[in-house]
Amino acid sequence: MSELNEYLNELKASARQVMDGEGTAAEEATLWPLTVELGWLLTAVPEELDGLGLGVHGVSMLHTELGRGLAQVPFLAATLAVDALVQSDIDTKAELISRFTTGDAVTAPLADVSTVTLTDTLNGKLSVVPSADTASDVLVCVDDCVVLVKLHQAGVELSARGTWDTTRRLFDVTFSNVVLANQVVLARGDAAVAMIARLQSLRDFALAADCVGAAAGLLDITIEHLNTREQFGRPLALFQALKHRCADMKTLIDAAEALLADSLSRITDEQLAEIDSQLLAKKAKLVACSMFADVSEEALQLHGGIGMASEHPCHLFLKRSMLNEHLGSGNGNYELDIADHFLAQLA
Amino acid sequence: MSELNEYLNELKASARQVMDGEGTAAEEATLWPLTVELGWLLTAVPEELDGLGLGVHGVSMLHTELGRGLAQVPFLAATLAVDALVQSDIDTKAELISRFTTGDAVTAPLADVSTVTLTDTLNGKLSVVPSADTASDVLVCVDDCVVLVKLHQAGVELSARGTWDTTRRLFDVTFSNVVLANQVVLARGDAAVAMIARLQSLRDFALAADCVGAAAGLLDITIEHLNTREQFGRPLALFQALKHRCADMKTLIDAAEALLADSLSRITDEQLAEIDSQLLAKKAKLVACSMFADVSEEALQLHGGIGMASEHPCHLFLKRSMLNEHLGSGNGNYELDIADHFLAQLA
Amino acid sequence: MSESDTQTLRQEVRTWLQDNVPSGWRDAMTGVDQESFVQLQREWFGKLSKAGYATPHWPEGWPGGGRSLAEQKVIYEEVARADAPRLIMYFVALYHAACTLMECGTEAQKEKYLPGILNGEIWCQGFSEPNAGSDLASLKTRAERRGDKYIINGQKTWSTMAQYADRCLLLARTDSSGPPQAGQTYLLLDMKSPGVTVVPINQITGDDEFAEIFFDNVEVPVEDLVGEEGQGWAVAQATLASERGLTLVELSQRMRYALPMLAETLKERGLLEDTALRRDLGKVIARVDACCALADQYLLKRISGEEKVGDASMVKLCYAQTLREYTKLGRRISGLQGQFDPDFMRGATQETGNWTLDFMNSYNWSIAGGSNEIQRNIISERVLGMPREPKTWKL
Amino acid sequence: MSESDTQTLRQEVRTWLQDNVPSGWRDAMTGVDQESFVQLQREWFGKLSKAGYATPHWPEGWPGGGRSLAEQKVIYEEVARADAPRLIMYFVALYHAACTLMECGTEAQKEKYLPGILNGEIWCQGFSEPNAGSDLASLKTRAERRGDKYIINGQKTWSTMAQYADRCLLLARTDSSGPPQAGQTYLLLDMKSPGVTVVPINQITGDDEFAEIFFDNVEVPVEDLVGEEGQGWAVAQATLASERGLTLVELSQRMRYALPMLAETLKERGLLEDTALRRDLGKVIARVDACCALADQYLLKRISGEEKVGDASMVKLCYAQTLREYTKLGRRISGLQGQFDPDFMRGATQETGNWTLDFMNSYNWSIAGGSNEIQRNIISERVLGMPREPKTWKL
Repeated sequence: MSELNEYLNELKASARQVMDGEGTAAEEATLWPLTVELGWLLTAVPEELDGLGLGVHGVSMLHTELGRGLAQVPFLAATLAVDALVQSDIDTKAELISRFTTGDAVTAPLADVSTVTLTDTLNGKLSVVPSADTASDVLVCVDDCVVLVKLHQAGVELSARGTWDTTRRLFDVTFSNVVLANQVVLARGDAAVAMIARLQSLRDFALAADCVGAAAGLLDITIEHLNTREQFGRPLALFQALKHRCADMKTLIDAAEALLADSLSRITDEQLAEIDSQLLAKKAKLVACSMFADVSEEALQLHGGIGMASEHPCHLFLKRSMLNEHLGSGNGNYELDIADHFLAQLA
Repeated sequence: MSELNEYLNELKASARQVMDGEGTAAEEATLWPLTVELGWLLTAVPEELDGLGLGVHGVSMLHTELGRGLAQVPFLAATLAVDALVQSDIDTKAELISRFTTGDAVTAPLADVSTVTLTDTLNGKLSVVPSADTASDVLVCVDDCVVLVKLHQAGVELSARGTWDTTRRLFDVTFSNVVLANQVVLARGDAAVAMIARLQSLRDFALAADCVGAAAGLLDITIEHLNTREQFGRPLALFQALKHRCADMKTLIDAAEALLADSLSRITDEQLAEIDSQLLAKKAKLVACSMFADVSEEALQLHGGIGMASEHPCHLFLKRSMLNEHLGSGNGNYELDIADHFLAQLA
Repeated sequence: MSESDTQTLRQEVRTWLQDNVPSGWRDAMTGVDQESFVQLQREWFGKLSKAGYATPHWPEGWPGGGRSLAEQKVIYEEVARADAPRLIMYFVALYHAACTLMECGTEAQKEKYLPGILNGEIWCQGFSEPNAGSDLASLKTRAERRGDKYIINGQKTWSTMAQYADRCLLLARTDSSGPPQAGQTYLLLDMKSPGVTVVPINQITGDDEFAEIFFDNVEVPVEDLVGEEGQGWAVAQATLASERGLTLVELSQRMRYALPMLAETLKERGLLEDTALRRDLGKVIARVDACCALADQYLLKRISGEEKVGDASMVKLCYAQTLREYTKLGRRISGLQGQFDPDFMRGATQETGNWTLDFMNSYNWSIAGGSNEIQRNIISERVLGMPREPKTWKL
Repeated sequence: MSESDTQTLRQEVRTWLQDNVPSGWRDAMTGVDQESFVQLQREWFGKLSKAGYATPHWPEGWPGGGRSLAEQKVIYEEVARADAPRLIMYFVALYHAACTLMECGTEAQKEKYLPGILNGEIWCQGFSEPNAGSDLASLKTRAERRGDKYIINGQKTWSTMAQYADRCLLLARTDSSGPPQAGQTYLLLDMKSPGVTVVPINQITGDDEFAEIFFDNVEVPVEDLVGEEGQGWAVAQATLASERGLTLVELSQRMRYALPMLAETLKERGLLEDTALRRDLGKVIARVDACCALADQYLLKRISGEEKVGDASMVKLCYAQTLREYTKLGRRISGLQGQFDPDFMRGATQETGNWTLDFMNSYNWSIAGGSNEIQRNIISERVLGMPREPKTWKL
């Protein structure tokens, strides 16, 4: 366990070093090749499949650091698709994993708003798919089926969706009579249901980590600003009203971070599809998203005018926090899920 | 208009003088006789009925000042009952008004939670009736009937309800087969429905005024405390974090006060039963109650330890704010009423 | 003014607005470039000015002038009610420049500049500086007297539409030896002068409504000095007071008139049955009404001469906080959908129905013109009488 | 300690608690007088102490002692889980007094006092003063050395259950010449000494769990001095650190285990279908989990020696804020009904299900033991490295 921890800390340190080197909101064109080269996509892949075997803990470290730097890479989407491959029983699994962790990009939708239906063919729209234009394949989950679909084939159309959060490039992917038999089916029936549940947990934990990292990075920038900037002949950081608000932000961040770490420590990778894990992931995401929204709203105010200029990264954090809240599903839905599960357990 | 304003200001000044003289949370036994003696119950009674004819504006001034001092008198309940008499067409109206504004006390319930049913007899429970033990009659509103019921008669039972807010003494009044024919029916049918609507508006405006006055009084006490009390060798009032919170409290109070004044200026006494007036009253009460709750929660924190001791009046404000929120009906219901009315108007 | 006079004016303005507000201007201003927006501003100014509704606050004798504050309030309320475009580009000229000239300008200056303003000359304000923020007293742009000219060097920022301005109300330092508020001088600067460079600020919303202005040895003739040299601070107070109250009355009313947009968003998203969101809507409706009431009350106090120090701060703080809550609810209702479509609408004040945009724009009111934090200082110290921030201190 | 050892201990404690927690103590403690509460405390202490669960933090060799912090955490968690009464009356004796003696006491003092504590002697803490609040350094109670005695004069306040205490941990000033933290001296005072008067504080909840203590020429023999004269500040830090973390782990867990009460209130009021309240419940559940996680993490840091200055402040602030939100939701759900029945339950920590009471009690955690404001100072200065409050200043 402590060996693993050491390993994880090393991973975290190296990720932070890379992100610091690239700077806040490093562009996809620079950072993505580096991400692949450093083997980060192999973090959660088991050792028998030539991965690092660091599981959800390892990936969570990376998400936190990528969040801190507002990395413009579709890392989360790719890790979800790779995880689906790892969980699958298909023959070409090793080959595909190798391909998607070292060369071609694979992507997956990040929000529960798909209208795709599946019979012998796929039809409908998959939304919130990051960097679909540079990916070769996309992961599609429909009811009790998980499929890997090629993006460059007849019947598949991409359209870019402009978003406020410019650290993500999102696409709608529309399917018109895409023949299922020509795609790679990763799971069906109960196995698919479990796989989808697992992917949701992974996604929610990842988004929680993203929020925690980003909020911590933003608080650092904010404190730096307050320490530097003077008003009425003294640094802003000397004003108690501002200090107290920073203390509240710090406490919110640490509580969200503790909840994420605690939740991850309560489950093994194998339990990710279970309902309790899903609930833990939803709680972690809900707390982290609310926290990140609060922190970024406060940070913009504390930055004053300079925060309203697009040259300053402050707004990028705010916009990421707003989008994060609606990835997976919105806070309101998670709050209800958590309450209803709690009430059902009592009954 | 300006003559009326001058008159109102005089009334306000004299009320404040009385309340200051009696001190915060002056007891009912001292203050009630004074209230009667000063003729405050005649404030809204028309001049032709020997009242002051100052309408809802005048009463609102008094409620504000009584709220500021957390007066322990059932003034609101009595004014509601007297107003019902004024609106009624009964023969004994003048006599009853005279009796209830100069001698015997009359009361009325302050929350919409009655379970009273009416056929030829009254049955059920009337809750949240202030000072019922010292009153001779109580006002009862059931569907489309408004009745004045004697409290000292067979079939009527009082039971005191302990409340956190010790500035009110509340009772449940239970009716068992109280014969309607022996009571004074003030209105029936449409007239009763309009009367009940009017009484609700009056009640909500009065509670809003109570909140505004009380919150302003509490803020004064709080600033006084912060100016006086020292920590780390300087008055608390010097700490910017506390100053900013006081500024927010002051702004909330003034906005609630402005809304109340603005709402009252938009309607005449005759319009009080109309739906628009009811909505204005609900908004004023909702804003004032939320404000008072926020202000009293902050005030307790800003008082520190001394605020937790019952000898200090701080908690009395908090407890009054908590009860006020649920008089009439709770904030959640008013929020829905306001939204639904707004949506219906659009449709 | 009697109640019935107000009613007559109200009806007159309302009818005029019904006939003249450019129809569909909101759609026409969405996703367009700045030039189209400028065009709309020019046209709308022309109409308003001709009708006399652009200058109700000017003295009797000027076209449209001689209106009481109560009448001005009526016009502002009706403009908000009619959802007319805001005259963002002309606001500084019509209010700040004109009122400063009327109050502190020489006769020669009035003759020289006021007709130009009526004819649509655009002015900008050169007060804020990059490192001064809400601390206006600390500004550093220098004005050095050389013969019959001042030579200006320095930088201003957050100047509304400065890229289109013909002239600038400039506050610059002529003396650094005294306390920071002394030594400031108020000048009227021609934006076409050599040495003036304007760089629009790319805002987080994508808009570039504000700009930075750089001054490199820019010459201003001494006849364009307003008031005495070194007394610029006092003149600037007159500038800032010129529209005090009216803007917040208008903006609060616009918030109220835009409430149906919140309902529209609820409906579009199929959330009319969501009890929690409906309650939040009810809460916001009541809050907006309270904000309008506070702004109205403030203007009435101004009219009756009962305004007290700090009153304006409470209105501004209340508006900024209410607008934040209001736009945030819109954003919440919009859900994921609200995170797409970063196209912005120009000149539509704070309520465009693109709630994510509106939410971000709400920071303009909590930061600019004295941040919420500054207002809280003023309220606690000037209204509540709490001690001022220490002047000096030791850590 | 290995995972399986922890599991064994947990099972053992859980079973013991199942058999021993006085059944129905909550109902029995509602609306009763202080005496009945004291009786319950005595009985429960007797049981816990005999089982060794009252002193897991005492060193090896003492009954029940020698447990690691990890084991203590297990015991605290299980006590919370079993909803056992809190040992409010003995807490100062078992933790503050005992740990101070173990760390700073002489052998003679340990021999004299520790067995008494094990036998149920009650101690109280004499730190806070009426005008000191969170500013402990400014205390004024004097201790004057006369021969082999100290003569105590002054007043302490907010001392838990002082009216039942046998002894008092007293911090008093022996020297006023230096900086405020210097010149404080730590003494052990017999509450039966002549000149001691205890007056319970009537709290806003109706409870009188705290008291004021007045000292009028009270004598304390010099052998009851702990540490050096004038070094009391340092000894007091040891006192305050003795239970740091454990209490907040227990209280956070109690908050979690009391969540079903919130659901119960929802059900009683027929509001299970109210979407808004259900969402608020979901939010609070998640917040409580986060608070528990932060408290746990803090204790783990203590165990591994990684605690940093300010960590404890974040846990306390988070707990105080979460508890406020939690009890406020309960109060909201309770509606009008929650405003009746001011009967209070003694010794039930913060969650009695009488949410108005619980809400008011939540202020104990945002005010006492270093208010939220003090914690925010510490966090901003010590954790975030922002500048300290100025030491001196000029208005």
